[in-house]
Amino acid sequence: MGAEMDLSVRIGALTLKNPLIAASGCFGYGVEYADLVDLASLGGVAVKGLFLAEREGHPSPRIVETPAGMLNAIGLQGIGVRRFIFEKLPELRARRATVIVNICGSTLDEYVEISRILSDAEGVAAIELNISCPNIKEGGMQFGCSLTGTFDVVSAVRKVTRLPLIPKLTPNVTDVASFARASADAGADAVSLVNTFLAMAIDVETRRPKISNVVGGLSGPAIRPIAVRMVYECRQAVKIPIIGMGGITDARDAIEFMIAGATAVQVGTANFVDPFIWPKLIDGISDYMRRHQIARVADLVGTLDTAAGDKEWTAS
Amino acid sequence: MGAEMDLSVRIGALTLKNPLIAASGCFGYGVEYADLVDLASLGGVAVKGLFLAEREGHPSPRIVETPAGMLNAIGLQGIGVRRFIFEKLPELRARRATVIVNICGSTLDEYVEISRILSDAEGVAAIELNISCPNIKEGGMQFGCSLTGTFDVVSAVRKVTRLPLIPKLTPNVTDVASFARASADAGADAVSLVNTFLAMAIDVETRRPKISNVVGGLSGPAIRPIAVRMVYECRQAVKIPIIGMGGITDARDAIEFMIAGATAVQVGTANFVDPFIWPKLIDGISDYMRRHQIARVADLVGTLDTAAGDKEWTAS
Amino acid sequence: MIANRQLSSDYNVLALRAPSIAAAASPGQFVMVKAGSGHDPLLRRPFSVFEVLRDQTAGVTGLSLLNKRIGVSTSLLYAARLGERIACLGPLGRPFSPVDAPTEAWMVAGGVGLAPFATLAHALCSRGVRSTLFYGARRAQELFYLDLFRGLGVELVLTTEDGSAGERGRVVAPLERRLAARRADAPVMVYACGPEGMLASTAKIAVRYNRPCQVSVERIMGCGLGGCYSCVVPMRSDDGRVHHVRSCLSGPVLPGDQISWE
Amino acid sequence: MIANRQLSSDYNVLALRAPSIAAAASPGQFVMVKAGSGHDPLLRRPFSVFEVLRDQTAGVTGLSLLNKRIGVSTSLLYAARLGERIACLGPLGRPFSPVDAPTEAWMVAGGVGLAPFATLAHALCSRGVRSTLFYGARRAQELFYLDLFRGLGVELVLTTEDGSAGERGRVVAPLERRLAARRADAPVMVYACGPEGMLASTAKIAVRYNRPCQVSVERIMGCGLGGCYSCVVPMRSDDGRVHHVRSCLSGPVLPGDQISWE
Ligand SMILES: Cc1cc2nc3c(=O)[nH]c(=O)nc-3n(C[C@H](O)[C@H](O)[C@H](O)COP(=O)(O)OP(=O)(O)OC[C@H]3O[C@@H](n4cnc5c(N)ncnc54)[C@H](O)[C@@H]3O)c2cc1C
Ligand SMILES: Cc1cc2nc3c(=O)[nH]c(=O)nc-3n(C[C@H](O)[C@H](O)[C@H](O)COP(=O)(O)OP(=O)(O)OC[C@H]3O[C@@H](n4cnc5c(N)ncnc54)[C@H](O)[C@@H]3O)c2cc1C
Ligand SMILES: Cc1cc2nc3c(=O)[nH]c(=O)nc-3n(C[C@H](O)[C@H](O)[C@H](O)COP(=O)(O)O)c2cc1C
Ligand SMILES: Cc1cc2nc3c(=O)[nH]c(=O)nc-3n(C[C@H](O)[C@H](O)[C@H](O)COP(=O)(O)O)c2cc1C
Ligand code: FES
Ligand code: FES
Repeated sequence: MGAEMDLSVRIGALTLKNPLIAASGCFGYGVEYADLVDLASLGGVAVKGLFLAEREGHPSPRIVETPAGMLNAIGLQGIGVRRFIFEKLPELRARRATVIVNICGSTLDEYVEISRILSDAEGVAAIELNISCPNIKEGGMQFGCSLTGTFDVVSAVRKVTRLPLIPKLTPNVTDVASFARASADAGADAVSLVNTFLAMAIDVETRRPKISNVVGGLSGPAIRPIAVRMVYECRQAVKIPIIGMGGITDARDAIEFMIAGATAVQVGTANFVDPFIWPKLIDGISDYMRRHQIARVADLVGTLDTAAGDKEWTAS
Repeated sequence: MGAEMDLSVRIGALTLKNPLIAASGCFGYGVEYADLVDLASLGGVAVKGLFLAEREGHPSPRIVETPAGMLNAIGLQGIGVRRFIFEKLPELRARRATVIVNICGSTLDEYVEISRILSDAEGVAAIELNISCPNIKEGGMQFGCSLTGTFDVVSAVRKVTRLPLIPKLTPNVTDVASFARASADAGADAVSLVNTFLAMAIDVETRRPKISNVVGGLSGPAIRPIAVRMVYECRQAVKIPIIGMGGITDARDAIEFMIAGATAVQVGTANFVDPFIWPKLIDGISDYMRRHQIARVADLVGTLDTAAGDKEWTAS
Repeated sequence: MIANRQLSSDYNVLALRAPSIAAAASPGQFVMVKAGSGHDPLLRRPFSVFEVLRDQTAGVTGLSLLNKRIGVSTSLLYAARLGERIACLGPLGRPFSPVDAPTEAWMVAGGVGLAPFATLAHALCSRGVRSTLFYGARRAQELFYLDLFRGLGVELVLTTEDGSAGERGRVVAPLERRLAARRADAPVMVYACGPEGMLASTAKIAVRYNRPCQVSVERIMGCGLGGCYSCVVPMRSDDGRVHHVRSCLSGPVLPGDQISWE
Repeated sequence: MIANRQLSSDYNVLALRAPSIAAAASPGQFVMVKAGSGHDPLLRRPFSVFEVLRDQTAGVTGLSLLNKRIGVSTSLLYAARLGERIACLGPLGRPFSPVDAPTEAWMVAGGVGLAPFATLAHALCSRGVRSTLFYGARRAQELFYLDLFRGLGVELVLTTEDGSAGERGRVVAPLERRLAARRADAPVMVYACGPEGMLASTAKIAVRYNRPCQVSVERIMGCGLGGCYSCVVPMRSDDGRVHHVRSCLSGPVLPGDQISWE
């Protein structure tokens, strides 16, 4: 059966060779990992969030470890979309990476402008709209935490690009499924979730925040159970594909998200712990498919069996 | 300095001898621990959530461990408020425990009725209004996730009791501070937070949820950074005391919550790991006060120094 | 941790220096053990007291656990190194009630469900009770400590799933045959510990042959002390209603006939 | 892990079997080490390669780390037991550039900041460079491996905070006196590794006396590979603007005069 196993998944018009995507902000611009990881072997590479202009981000310390997780407030340091296209995209293209560009805007117009620029660039596979960065004032949370804001920014970008459009949702809301719905209504091809949870850590000896920005975003295994639940909720709410993430550290975790309803998954923090994780994830998924006689990985998506469960529960 | 150290804190009219409270649902009815822990040495004991009537709760499995955390969906199994008063309260009183009764209602009237019954009972120090249980349909989330719902239930209970009233807030909302405000406006003496995060875990081999209820509540160290952030947000929003919790495992964690703005703290999951934690927590806080020359633990509350931090951030 | 004896690629016996716990433990009681450092794994796990360890002068020095690798904590305990500190809380729960002669004790163990029977066999032996151990495993190499039981005069009835030792098949088969063959007025107490399915079968068989049966159930336990309500077992009371009973306080040993098996 | 030599209650040297990493490492480079199992602690931690270990035939067998206990991972590494597997990724980052004679090398180490200088001293020694180590610690018992440096012909200038060995006070004091005393046309390269304050002072002193200075900075590193942007150092470029530079890729060794010290 090995030879016939089909790991590919579809996100709108885009076909990924497998469901494994490097999460934005956790894989630099991809080129940093080009000598360690065969970029072409990944389903996709979501590059670090880009504004129109360069940004220096927050002062250090920018991260701190927490139980089974980490807090970050990088502040979206980045080279801006134009330098990205000139300096990084050619190498990514040469390495045959499927490039998903994660973009941020301080204003709706900035999202539109960046998307227009990317639509003209060669080698961009999709746009991930970061409307959920918890770490900076202009990180899109004003869009990501408001249903009309989400609808408006997705609609506006939709008008200027034919690239697959993937709003990235924040988990810092009461009802994430309604944001998936607003995104779908506005023409998104998929949604990705979750971005990080707004969180903080205090050094009790100095009584000061452990990261310079006071608050940051929590990622890593700690958040996985919440992220899986959110993917499951979105799965009931929308028909467009969901890209799930939050604390995936091995193939089993990735499969958990797919069973909950994710068509593809992203891996962020775990890539810091083990940059050689990618072939292990791919092998682990293949092995699972073999054991469970699943020919197409897409057939796994949303197959959670709740029959035995007492379904008396509230999805907030 | 030792002798003069003052660990007491005030929650409305109630004075706790120290800021350490056993969290509801994590300490049975208190009596289970009476031989292991000197109940009188605790600031308070929040007993397991009570409805008016007995309940059997959900089938097993009811908990599952997750990275640095655990999911539970007990389903509020309990003996009902009347049996509690007859069967448990006398022993708690005899052990000189400061008893905080955590109550749940399927309807607003049920909250009112239970509160009325408790107000007539001897030995109840305060009522914690559980409007945030994620595990059952009638767990109060319909109140806890709506600002008017929160306001209404707190106001209604306020009318029938003079006991200190502590609504327990859910973290599963966009803006927890607004719920603290609604509680204060409705006459609450304090708020406690956080209850657990709605979450799920899937057994990938069977493709079934790992707990019978499909979803459950995430607690433990994993959630601490989010809980600390929420306490910090509430501290800016309300003047009434905040009782902070979520993943406290040692004195340093408790102090972290206090610096963020909690007047007292609750400890839940960590009591499962180590039922002998209580004297360690008390000693750890005393030791910290000694080292930092803090005479009154209440002086620690809300002393986070953000001066050095770049305050450019969004509290969602 | 004072010794780690690996019995197979899945099973080991861990000896812990914990004299006061060991001295207080009755057969069927358990301890809550914390494996690893840090918060992952987070919770303790329940383990039966397997042996009470004694020095030359018969003074109690510690206890041992029979551990089977099935997940995070049991894997850490399998690989534990000498000198590691392993936190251990107990003894907890309701023990087996040992019978007195002339009642016979028939113990039914499936796999790692053997664990509580070493101490029970000791207790029965010292009371002069005739005992039989029905012990089933996957294969011959996973039948452990047979000599310990033989040494106590326990009759062994072995089964393996692959037939590599004893009878091929499930351990409840010989149990049922023997019960069927036994005179109704010759009293027997059935004790059982093992997988849920085996316990349910054993309990039903005991009911069928009108024998009392004490089963040690296995639930995921968050605390072991009655604090979390994670470990409940549905028990049918006399009025026919089903109640959820905490198996860490009311159990792990429960009357088999009152459990409401799925 | 092939050896764990505890030097004091806080410091130890861990030897790891990692021949390919060790063979590729240059002085000043680091490895990312994962302590503990499970997800707590979660991330790897950066450690300088302290020694390159060789067998009798001078074949590279592994490397050692000089570890100072300050938190979760360093405590686990302090207590590591023989045979444990410790994942180690590297070598990473930009190394020191060793100078050639007649330039002298003045190494400035504070506490565990000694770590990168053992390999650097070897490299300098084999190039015949005259080297001096300015080495400051809290007390005499925390001045380690002096014989290693003496054996390589490195001159030692020691300071301790309590005066229990060498000069009392900070290590930058003798550094500054010696620089002040040295002829401007006698070339010196200053190398520094240690706490941030010491690095900043050293860099400023070097600027004051117009000497080049390579400092190895210490930032919290999430990945060590340029992926997370956690490890940035503000660097002033020629146009006076400040840029955040990733110290895992552009460093940890950076030109001291270009860092924008707070
Ligand atoms: C009273 C009692 C006595 C026990 N005595 C022994 C003993 O002597 N020797 C022994 O090896 N084991 C014993 N067990 C079982 C042991 O507690 C579990 O194997 C252990 O908790 C698994 O932990 P883990 O971290 O390795 O598995 P995890 O990684 O936590 O889980 C692996 C899988 O096992 C399931 N699981 C976890 N814990 C339990 C549990 N308690 N019951 C059922 N399923 C579970 C999980 O849902 C998961 O699917 C006993 C259990 C009880 C309740
Ligand atoms: C390039 C480089 C080389 C290093 N070489 C060595 C070495 O050879 N030997 C050695 O003992 N240490 C070395 N360090 C420092 C070492 O990485 C930290 O001590 C370690 O990460 C602390 O981990 P922990 O889990 O023990 O501390 P934690 O429990 O994570 O943290 C304890 C405290 O230290 C702070 N902290 C954590 N990591 C760092 C860090 N990297 N920089 C500054 N503060 C931190 C935390 O904010 C916290 O306040 C090096 C660091 C770098 C960047
Ligand atoms: C250091 C760091 C930087 C991040 N930067 C971005 C970013 O630029 N854009 C974005 O959409 N998400 C960013 N994220 C969020 C991740 O893409 C991902 O949503 C989150 O970390 C959860 O996945 P994980 O638990 O696998 O890391 C960042 C996360 C981390 C840890
Ligand atoms: C097993 C379990 C049962 C709980 N039951 C209740 C409950 O009955 N009422 C309530 O308000 N909170 C309940 N909680 C939530 C805790 O009181 C607490 O808010 C939460 O666990 C976070 O704190 P922790 O991380 O210290 O456990 C329960 C938590 C757990 C783990
Ligand atoms: S294990 Fe917690 S109540 Fe039984
Ligand atoms: S440590 Fe991650 S970019 Fe430097």
